[in-house]
Amino acid sequence: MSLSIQPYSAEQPVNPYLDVDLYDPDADLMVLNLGPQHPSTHGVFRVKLILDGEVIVKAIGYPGYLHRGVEKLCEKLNYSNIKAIIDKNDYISPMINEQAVNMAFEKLAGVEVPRRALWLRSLLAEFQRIASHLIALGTFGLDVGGALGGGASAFMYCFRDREMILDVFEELSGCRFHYNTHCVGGNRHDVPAGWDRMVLPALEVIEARLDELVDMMVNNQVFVDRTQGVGVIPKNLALGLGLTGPNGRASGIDCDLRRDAPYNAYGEVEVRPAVRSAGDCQARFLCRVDEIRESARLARLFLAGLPEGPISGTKPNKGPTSVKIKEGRCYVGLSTPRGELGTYLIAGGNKGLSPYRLKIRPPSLHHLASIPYILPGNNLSDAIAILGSLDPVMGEADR
Amino acid sequence: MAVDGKNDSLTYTNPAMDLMARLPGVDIFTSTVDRLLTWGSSNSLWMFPMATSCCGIEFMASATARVDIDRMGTIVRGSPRQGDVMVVAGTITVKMAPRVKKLWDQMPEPKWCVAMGSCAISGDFYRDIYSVIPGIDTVVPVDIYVPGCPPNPEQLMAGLMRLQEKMRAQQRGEWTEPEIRPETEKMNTQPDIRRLLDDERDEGISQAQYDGSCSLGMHGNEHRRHDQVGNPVGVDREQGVEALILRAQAHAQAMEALRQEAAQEFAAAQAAKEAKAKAAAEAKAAAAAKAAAEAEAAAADDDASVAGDAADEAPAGDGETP
Amino acid sequence: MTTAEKVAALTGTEVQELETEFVVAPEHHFALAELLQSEGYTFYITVAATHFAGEVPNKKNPEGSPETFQVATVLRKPEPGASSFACWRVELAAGEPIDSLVPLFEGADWQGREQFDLVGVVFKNHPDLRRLMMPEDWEGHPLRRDYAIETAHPPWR
Amino acid sequence: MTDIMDQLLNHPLGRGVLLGGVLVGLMMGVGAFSTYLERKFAGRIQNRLGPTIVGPFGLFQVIADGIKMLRKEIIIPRAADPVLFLLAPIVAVTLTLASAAVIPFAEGMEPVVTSVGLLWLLAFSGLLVFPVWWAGWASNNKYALFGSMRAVAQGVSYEIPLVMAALVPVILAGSLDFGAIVAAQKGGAWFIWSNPVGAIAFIIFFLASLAEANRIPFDIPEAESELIAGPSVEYTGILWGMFPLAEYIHTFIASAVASLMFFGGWLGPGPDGLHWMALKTGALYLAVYWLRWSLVRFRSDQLMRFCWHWLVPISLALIVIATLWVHAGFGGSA
Repeated sequence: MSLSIQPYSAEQPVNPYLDVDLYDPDADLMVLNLGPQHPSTHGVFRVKLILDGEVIVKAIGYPGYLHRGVEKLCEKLNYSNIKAIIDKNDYISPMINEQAVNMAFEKLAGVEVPRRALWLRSLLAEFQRIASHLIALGTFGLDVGGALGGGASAFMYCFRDREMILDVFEELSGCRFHYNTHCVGGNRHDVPAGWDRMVLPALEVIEARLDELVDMMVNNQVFVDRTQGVGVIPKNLALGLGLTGPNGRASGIDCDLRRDAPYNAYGEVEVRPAVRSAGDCQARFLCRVDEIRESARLARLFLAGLPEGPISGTKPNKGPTSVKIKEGRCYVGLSTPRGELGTYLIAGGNKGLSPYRLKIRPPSLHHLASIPYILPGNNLSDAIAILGSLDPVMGEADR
Repeated sequence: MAVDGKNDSLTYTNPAMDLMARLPGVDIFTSTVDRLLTWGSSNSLWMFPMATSCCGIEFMASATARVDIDRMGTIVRGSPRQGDVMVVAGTITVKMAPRVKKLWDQMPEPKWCVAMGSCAISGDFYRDIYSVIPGIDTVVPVDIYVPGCPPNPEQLMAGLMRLQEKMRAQQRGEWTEPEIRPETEKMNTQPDIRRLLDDERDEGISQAQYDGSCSLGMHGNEHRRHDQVGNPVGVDREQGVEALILRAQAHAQAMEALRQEAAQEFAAAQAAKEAKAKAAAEAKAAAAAKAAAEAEAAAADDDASVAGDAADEAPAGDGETP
Repeated sequence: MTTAEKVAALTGTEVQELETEFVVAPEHHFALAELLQSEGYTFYITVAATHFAGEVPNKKNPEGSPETFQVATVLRKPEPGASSFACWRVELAAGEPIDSLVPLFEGADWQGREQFDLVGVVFKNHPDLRRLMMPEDWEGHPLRRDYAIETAHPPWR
Repeated sequence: MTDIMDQLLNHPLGRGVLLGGVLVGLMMGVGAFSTYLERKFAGRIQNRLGPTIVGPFGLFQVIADGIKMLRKEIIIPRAADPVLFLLAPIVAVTLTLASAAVIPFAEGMEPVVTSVGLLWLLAFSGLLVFPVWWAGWASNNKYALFGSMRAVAQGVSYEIPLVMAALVPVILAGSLDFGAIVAAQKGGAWFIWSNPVGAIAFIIFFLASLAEANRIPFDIPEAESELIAGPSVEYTGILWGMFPLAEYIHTFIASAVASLMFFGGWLGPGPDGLHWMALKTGALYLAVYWLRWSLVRFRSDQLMRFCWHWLVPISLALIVIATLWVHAGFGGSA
């Protein structure tokens, strides 16, 4: 008896809770543990694959190898200390993670943020988005092309370009990452003199080199064969799983919080999110490429229109107890390079100095939750490509 | 790096070198060869990445164009069998630590470990958290600490150069103190490898390792006996959830019993306090009455305020159940 | 009839605005999610369980208070141009299970498992409820208020 | 002195020992130096420098790597098959060197004189599937097993277009002897352009030999991002080092054979000789690197489809066309 498992489609969905013994009692199935220490799992993520030959019958994901108890730690820390921890959650885009918790704190504390700080935050977020997507593209190349091959070249090019963004951030805040530049009520670091002379050429170079990368990867038939129609996530599955960001938009979900629920300065400019409908690895790759271009455009807008004024609405923090939120609860979401990063906050712990509960909605965990659905029916090589195209960050998924 | 000879992963000597050291009259030759070997090893440090979190990104950046660690002959190998230096870049959790130990044991001698970043060195922010290892040197012996959060790629390169210097100094006999913490000796896992020319290895250890690796899911067809959906074979899913509900309810009942107990204690304590305060007040009142018989009636007001203070001193609960 | 009015009719509570968290009885939880899904709130965002340790009787609170849980759920309406979300919470006594949303949203699988793992809320009708973050043999639920943050775990910690 | 050399070279045993020794040394040197060259070349492609610190221009990097590997502990996993495990890398290097024995680097400069040189070479490079298979099987590691099974499937499939593309110059020259094949290309009539099928045959031969040598885009057995290191995942130290060595030598031999069969070998404008052979082989060898560092890899089923749907039918057609071409009188010496 030969049974075959087809990749997920709207007509024939995959059962992620498949009982392997019932699948085919005579089959000689094989268990392959991918991870937690594997070159292509983007950190420490384990997938237990049950394989029939090279075709995946069932995939079981095991996150949690980087569970650092951040939410528990946040219940013990003061509000002004938390953002330094949140930086380390999504270590590929720390700048936006800081903003997420700060937005929740500011909403409950009722602090007014000056306009210049809002524009500066949006500007920094767009830079961070470019840097983050460059890593995503580069590591996807590494997954598809191998550490000793053309993929490695793409990876090197992407990291080379990302270094320019890091230089820009280093000039601003003094750090390559984990900036800790936002605080409740505003920013800590203002734009240094002559910063635009550094920023604008960097943007131009990145955009020019992005075309080369697209030429090398997307216009390459081997790459197209590896990515087109592989790992398709239909729109309904993406909605149910909560796939946000480029992964969701590649599946046809036209939702970007920058445009649909504007925060910071996004309400004052026009944001054109990249939406595709194929939902495969190539669409996710191209969505990220388009978002880099869009972010470069937005960054130029924000830099040109940066208003004058103070960058912080409150006095500089004298001590860790300067922010006090007695009570309240809220959910705040913003759009990171990976998707909607939500912060669900219940204030009032530790006499108003700490949150009672801080739940972070990690987009990466939702993306990883899709692997039991989309891996079965695919080849082992495709599993690597699909995992890479989801661009998970384990620090954020496990917290 | 030898600890005390108990851990056989630390007492390995190359058979060829061993033979040469035993031959008479070749000491001078062996020292030259030793220098050559050290030169070769120190200039070809291949890294095995244990990159878990933020530091892993800077680790990757160190291989790219800006820093290019390949200049000093260092490349990254994905298999522990082909690495020389394990770079622990990032936080290691309780769930990950057995894997780190296992991968370290799978690396062939000579091998070195670099702890990159403050999480790997000491646990940093996360040091006190229930799931985080407070420093990787409690699991594997560390040769080089590269501080930073995360360290720049240049710092990692500097760390590797420091490792090279250490290796050369060790070869000259200048540096002998191993950086090892006593906890390491207590580790009960042993390498999952069989070594050539090792007759004294205990078969029991090997069997125990093999069993242990089976439980980690590394060998065998455990999918047949292991649960598919997280429940033991024979227990269907709804039953499993029911069991969990029962467990949660049992937990809640236990908590409730504790709370009742605490309430009773509290009430008893309250009653005792009140009785004590009442007795004190009565004693005071009696004394006051006795005094009042001798002195003016104004002293009675003071007694009342004393009794009020005693009531205020009743212990308040800590606000949370223990 | 606006969505808020429908929700109010279903749950019997006064709901002004869906984005402000409102309280729902446990028996209405699943039906509410179903209603909201049909109203366009098709995007599964998150679930957050919170543990409230009861208080032993003390001077301020001589009666004491029992141990409770709250489970907040967020759904989003993906509408180009104006996206909104709905956020409600269910208050549970200790040991009381809550309906899982897995039949409606696939994403509730791992999210529910995570909350079960960290907080200890049991989800009914969950197809695969086991620990997600912590090792399978872990004892206790770390995000409970009564779980000490520096709990030791020999031999590794 | 020259008399002794002549005598030695004319004596079969003496010739074998002398040229064989030279060949082994040369091939080992080529294999080792290739790692340095590849790291430098890849570095330049990726805007890096590659090794620079160890020795002048990083030249001693190879020596350091070799010493390091010799020094490393040799681990045989507990559940492995020790005999096959140890045998596999040794056999891989031996077979590769043996296949090099019939390659003439200049006129009459082959260690083994035979009239069926091409047959010898194809036979030995076809056998190379076995050590890779043994390595994966003996390691008792699932990744290694996957890698070796992929290698077997790939090796057996690509053997067919490889042999059939190699038959085209044989038909054109009418001989299996490398000397005769090169001689048929005298006067600038290299097979790559002297006939309608040479260019396509060269491309097929080149691709198939890339696949035989497991180079990107055909390196699915040793897919670092999927199978970590494929069949050699459990090997340590020098035992591991033998696999890349064999792979580099194999690639070099494939380049040499391609230049012999399609580019006229040691023939060239101006004086013929070793320098032309070295130039052509080197150029092809660098082209392999270039391909490797700019392409991503195929999936295994796509690889098979590429072979059976495209390469095999086209190479069959090429043989027919070449036969007709020779039959029509345009062919070489035969």
